[in-house]
Amino acid sequence: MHRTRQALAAAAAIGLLAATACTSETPDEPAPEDDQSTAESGDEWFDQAEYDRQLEQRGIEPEGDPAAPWLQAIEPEWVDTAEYAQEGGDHTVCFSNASVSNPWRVTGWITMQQQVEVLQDEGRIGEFRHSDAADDDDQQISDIQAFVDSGDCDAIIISPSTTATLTPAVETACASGVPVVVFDRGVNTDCAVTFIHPIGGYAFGADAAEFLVDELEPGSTVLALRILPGVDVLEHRWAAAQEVFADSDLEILGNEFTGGDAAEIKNIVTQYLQRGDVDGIWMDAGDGAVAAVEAFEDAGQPYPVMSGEDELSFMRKWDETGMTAIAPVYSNFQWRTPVLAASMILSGEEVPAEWVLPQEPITEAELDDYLDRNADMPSLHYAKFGGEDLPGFPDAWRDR
Amino acid sequence: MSRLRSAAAALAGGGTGTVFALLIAIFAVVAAVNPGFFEAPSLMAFLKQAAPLVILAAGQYFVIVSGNFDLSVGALVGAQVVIAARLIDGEESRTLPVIGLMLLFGAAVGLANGLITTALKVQSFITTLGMLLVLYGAIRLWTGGAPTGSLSESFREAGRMGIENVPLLGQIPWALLIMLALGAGAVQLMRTRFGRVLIATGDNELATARSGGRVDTVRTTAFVLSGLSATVAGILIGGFAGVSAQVGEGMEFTVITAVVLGGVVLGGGQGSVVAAMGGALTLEALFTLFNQLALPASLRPSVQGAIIIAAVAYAARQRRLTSRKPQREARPLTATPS
Amino acid sequence: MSVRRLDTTALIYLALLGVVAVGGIAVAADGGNLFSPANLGDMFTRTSLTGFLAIGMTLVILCRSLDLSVGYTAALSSLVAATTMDGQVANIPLGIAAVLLVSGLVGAANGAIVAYLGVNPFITTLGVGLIIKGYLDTQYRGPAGDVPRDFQRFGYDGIAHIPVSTLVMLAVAAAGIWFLRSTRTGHHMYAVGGNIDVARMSGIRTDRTLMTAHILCGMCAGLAGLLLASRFGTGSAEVYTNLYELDAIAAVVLGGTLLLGGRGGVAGTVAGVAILAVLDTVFNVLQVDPFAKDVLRGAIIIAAVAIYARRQIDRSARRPRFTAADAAPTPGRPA
Amino acid sequence: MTESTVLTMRGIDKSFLGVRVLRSVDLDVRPGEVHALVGENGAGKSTLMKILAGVHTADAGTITLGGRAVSFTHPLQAQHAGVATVFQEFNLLPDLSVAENIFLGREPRRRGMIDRRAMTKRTADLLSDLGVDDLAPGAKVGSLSVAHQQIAEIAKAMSQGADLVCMDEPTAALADAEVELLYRLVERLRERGVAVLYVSHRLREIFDLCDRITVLKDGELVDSVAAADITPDDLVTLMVGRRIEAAFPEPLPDTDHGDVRLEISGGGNAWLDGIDLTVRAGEIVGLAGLQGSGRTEIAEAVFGIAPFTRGTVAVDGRPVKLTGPRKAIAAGIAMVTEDRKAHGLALRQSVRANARMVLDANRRAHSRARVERIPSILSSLDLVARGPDQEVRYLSGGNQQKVVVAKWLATEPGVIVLDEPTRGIDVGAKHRLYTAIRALAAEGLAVLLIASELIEVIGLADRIAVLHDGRIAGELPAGATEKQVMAYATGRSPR
Repeated sequence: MHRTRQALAAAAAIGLLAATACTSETPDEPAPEDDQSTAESGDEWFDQAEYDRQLEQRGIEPEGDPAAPWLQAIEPEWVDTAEYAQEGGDHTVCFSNASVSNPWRVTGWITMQQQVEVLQDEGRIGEFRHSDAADDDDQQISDIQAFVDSGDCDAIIISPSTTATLTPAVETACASGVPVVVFDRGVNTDCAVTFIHPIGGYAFGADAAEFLVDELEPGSTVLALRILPGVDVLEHRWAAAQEVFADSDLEILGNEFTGGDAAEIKNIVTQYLQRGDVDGIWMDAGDGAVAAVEAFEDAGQPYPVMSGEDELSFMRKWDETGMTAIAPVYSNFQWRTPVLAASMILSGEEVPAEWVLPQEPITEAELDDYLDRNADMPSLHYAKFGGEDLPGFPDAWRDR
Repeated sequence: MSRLRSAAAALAGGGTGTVFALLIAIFAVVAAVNPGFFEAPSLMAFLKQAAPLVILAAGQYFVIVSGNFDLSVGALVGAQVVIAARLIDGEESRTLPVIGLMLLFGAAVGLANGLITTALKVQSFITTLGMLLVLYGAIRLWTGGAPTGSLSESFREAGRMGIENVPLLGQIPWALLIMLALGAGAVQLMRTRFGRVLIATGDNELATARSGGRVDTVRTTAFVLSGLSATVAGILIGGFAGVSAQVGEGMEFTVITAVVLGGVVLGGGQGSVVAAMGGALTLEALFTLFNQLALPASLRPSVQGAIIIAAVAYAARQRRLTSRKPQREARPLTATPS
Repeated sequence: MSVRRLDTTALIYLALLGVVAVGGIAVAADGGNLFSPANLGDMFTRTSLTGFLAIGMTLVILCRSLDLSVGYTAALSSLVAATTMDGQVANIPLGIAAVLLVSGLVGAANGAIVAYLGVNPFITTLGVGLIIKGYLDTQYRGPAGDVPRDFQRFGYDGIAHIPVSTLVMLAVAAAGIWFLRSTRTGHHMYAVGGNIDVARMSGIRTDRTLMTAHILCGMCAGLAGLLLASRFGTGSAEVYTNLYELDAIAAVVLGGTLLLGGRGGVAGTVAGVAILAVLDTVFNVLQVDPFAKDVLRGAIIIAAVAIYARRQIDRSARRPRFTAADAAPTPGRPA
Repeated sequence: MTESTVLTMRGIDKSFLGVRVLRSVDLDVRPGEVHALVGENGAGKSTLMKILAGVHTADAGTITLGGRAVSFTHPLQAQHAGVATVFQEFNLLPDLSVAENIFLGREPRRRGMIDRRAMTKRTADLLSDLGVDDLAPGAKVGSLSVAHQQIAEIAKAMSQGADLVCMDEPTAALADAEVELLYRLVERLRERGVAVLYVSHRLREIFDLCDRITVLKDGELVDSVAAADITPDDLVTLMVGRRIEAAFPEPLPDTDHGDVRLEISGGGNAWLDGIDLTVRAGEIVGLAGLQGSGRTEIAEAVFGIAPFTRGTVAVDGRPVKLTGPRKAIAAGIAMVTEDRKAHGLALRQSVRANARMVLDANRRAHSRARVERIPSILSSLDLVARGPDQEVRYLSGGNQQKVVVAKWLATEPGVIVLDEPTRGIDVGAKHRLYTAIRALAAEGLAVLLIASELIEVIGLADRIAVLHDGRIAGELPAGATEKQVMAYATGRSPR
């Protein structure tokens, strides 16, 4: 009796696994054998053409004033926005934010609010509404719909929480006739008047990987630390890195998901160090980079060659320790651009259809300069936030 | 003698035996994969990093054994680290006062959980779920979304440093010593009148009340202890790895899993604090094993889930059998001082 | 249904009215109108997703069980739907069928482990959730599959400001109410959650009842997955990060269903879902800081349950023999 | 037996833990007869009934129902065989309606759906059929009075189309007005040719209702007679019988009882009224009375569980407000509760843990010396266990009870309330407890003894207060006869 019940339970459990397994027979699934965590995901997220384009864009001199990188654009295709031009300056601009759930977004969000104040004082925009979806795609779809249905928005700015899933919502926003500005992550539609973003994830990942390849002896070992799977911007960085590492002589020890949790990062690095030498660390985002460095200190190992991000905690650590490192940048100043773009569109000025912002890593040479500029900023602040000239600086970013 | 027997009995039946067997099994595999793991430095590193979860497990044990849940510990750990960073803001001199403040805050959160649960008769699952949301939101409201400030070196000492150059062992982490101290404390506490009333409350609330037990008081105290353990865990984690926005996320589920893995029964009245801490250690060992085996990172949750269900199902079965199997020959109990 | 249960449900709808009223005033004070078609539509939309999950959750909670895996099941279902449909209108029925099958099986696994292996539901569903998570992280990286336009209408179209998804959700809710009221299995869930021994003594197959509850809960999560797929136009593994399961549980408890089982119902749950949705909309219209939202939600949930707890009836009511009135006058000092 | 019977039981034997509680008992119940099963508590009535209900299985003997030999291993089998039992603890779900409870698991269906209209209608019919007019099928059971809950229970039994309904102390929890209801119910059953096996202590009821009376004593059948052929007094004599002198320890010469330790004057609450009672040091006062007469309520009032709302209580001359167990314990009162599993023990904890529970829970009661005395207390009670670490759930009922007694003795109380201290424990353990109780009195404790087994009260008490319907009907000195006690308890004037 009892046994049969357990059998029954087991059967059900197996049934579950079987069923889930069979759903993976769909075409766009990778064959089971390449389920290696190292080989993982690269294939799916790698787009050769886009990769080449981004790497090329790194070399192109952007148009516009270098002092205001948030207004620069790489190879812009200017589009006429006369159709959206409106009289007066009392336009309501609505912003649907994916979330402010990590320091990078928090910093950017402050910058954006500061920029808005300026524009409002200049009388170029009126009310600024925003909604925050707390990383919930469905929530953000509702938020966007709410903006559209309210009919009060003269322009809608969207920072999608995920590329593919927000596409239909953005399309509805476009369909409503108001100008739509998309930034940070893209969507699978070009219906927006302008799509603002730095060069991109491939460039970020490649900057980091190339640096490691250049600085490390052939045969050195590299550990890749990633936040979580399935997020396109992050997957692109890793895909590019894999591409670069593939034709190098570096040995990739593994890639680990850390959730961006410092404790997890330190724990993982410590374990790898215990198993053998680690010469280089590649990270898909700077969160918790310091913890990785500390793991080496605590294990009494020499500092690795490292790629982090322009997060100050990491850059300060880098400065203290004098280690060999680079801070790839996913330009935080891009948070200024969308509101500026919106105000330009509403006054009929031309904007690039795809507004590609410069994205240059911070190297040893520029380190001190950026540290000085951000001397009294908190440690989870991003060096290239580009808000130094805004009236709120520095208090708005310092005393949140 | 009788204690020895009881220890044996405890290991034989229920989840307690299961968890230590599992721990040994896991360590065996780790040893096979990588004998180096058991050299002092890496073992110490393992224990250092496992300490916070073990301490959390001890705290959670008090709540669970008295028949409740505490889902708010993860958020509390995160909150404590952020509070520390913001208030200390790099000033060595502030370290101790702030730690004191954190302990007060942890106790206060526990007290709130306890009072809402006992006085307002809200199920602890809901109480602490609500507290989780409140803490998560409030702390970010306070810091504008991302942690600000920074920890002092002395604050980080506890979680990061240790007694250096010990023969054979190298570094003995403070975290390990704190863990052992608090663990011993927890075991002692369960031997006190409080501990006995606490577990009796989880077993039979009515009988305990009719014996004059302050049922609500001990349950509230359990929540306070859980809050304090979360504070200490926060101090150790913050010390171990510094501030990051994600500290503590999801820890509540990990720690409850650990405690249940230790054979502590949700619903109360059964299980030992040692086993609960053993469960935490086992879980950490499991994560280490995954890493040692270079198991695809994305696959690990599945294996973890399967192992936990299997272990708990096995323990549940064991319990059913022991409660069925005829008891050994009973004889008159001669006076043996306890 | 019995008088008392109607009481509770009525109370909850009163609470809903209260929230709507307060929200409306707050919004009006802010110069807006909570009852503008746009805002109403928004409110309704926000009920659908949590609604599906909460309806299923109600069934398992009535049986004194729990399901912490619904978020993962929904994510899995969205992918199953999108990858099966694969852009082909013809595949829509197949996709729906596949989703219901898979999600039902997940529920069956939960139910079997709880009912037959005697594992606590908290751990069971947490574990099954982890298993699915691992599968998703390994098999799907980010969005996959493609949902045909026609099916996206499910997530976007509306009839007179009421979204189709909400109508479907309400239909499912009605089905749930009917199921609990009019089928033996549904009715027996109250007995299983209320007192499993009495249920057994009455000849109820408690194991099967528990299984059914979990299977249906899984399928409701499947419906949630279909909704997600239709709104995303694709399947997304990421959604499990949103802790939908906790929202659902909160909604159920707000709806007056006892977390210890045996009392409550889907009608109340719908109100609970609505309360959360109204709050969301109000917070949005008022531009409440996202973190303040969490604080308020947490506080409101606790407060609501505390109020319900006040209304628990005393089970061991012994009929008094003497009231102070008919008591013989007692000489001496009162005690 | 030549005439037709619904039920025939032959040579039923049953033992628990080697103690024989039923010795080859025979029972015959005819269709449509109301058959009383009487005897003192412990005579075996309940066990016999539980065997019939499929809760216990007989060790030996045959059961024939409607001509078919049966043997039950599960209550459901008994139900299906047409035996419906109404136990004292109810089997109803408070959150469901009367109709839902009655048809639970057997809901009428139409096209696969529960047919609530039919369910309500059939419930209504059933109730009106039973002459119950004031019970709405839709009413939630949790909101009903005990009487109506009991009616619902009986209706549930009826709806199963039973031809034999067993009622265990059905009026125990009822007030007089409600008893009338029950009478009507039983009458209806009789009219419909349903046999009723009726267990009760209340002689009046038995003679009002029953056709035949079967008397059990010490697990044996004494006699089975037609109600018409016997007087109440003779029946009591039959129940009490010629006693094989039970080994009760000698009472102390009642001359030297000490000062008054417990004094209740004018005590009353929702269930009690005008209670005046004193217990002296070294004195054992027995509380006698039928189920629901207020015995347990007095104990609960004294221990602060359901406190007195009227009158005063003084311990050792000091007035005390007994608003809760902690207060009572602080005042030096101890209470061995009736239901030890629910109120007395933490079953999954060890003997040691349970024995020190009260000391652990009350700082003022706690002292190293007392804790160290526990093992000797346990061994003085001859506790039989694997060791101090054995979980109490594995102990026999008698030994569990010893643990409960021990945990209270550990507090060195001045007043001890014993509520059914020997319920469901074997004879050997009983005698240990008897001596223990005497010893306690000898040590100067005031003992308030509640026992439904008259023989215990009479054998142990120095003085007996007999309760009836919440009031003290009379006091009797030591050595009173059971007939005298029964007289007061059954609400008749003693002579």
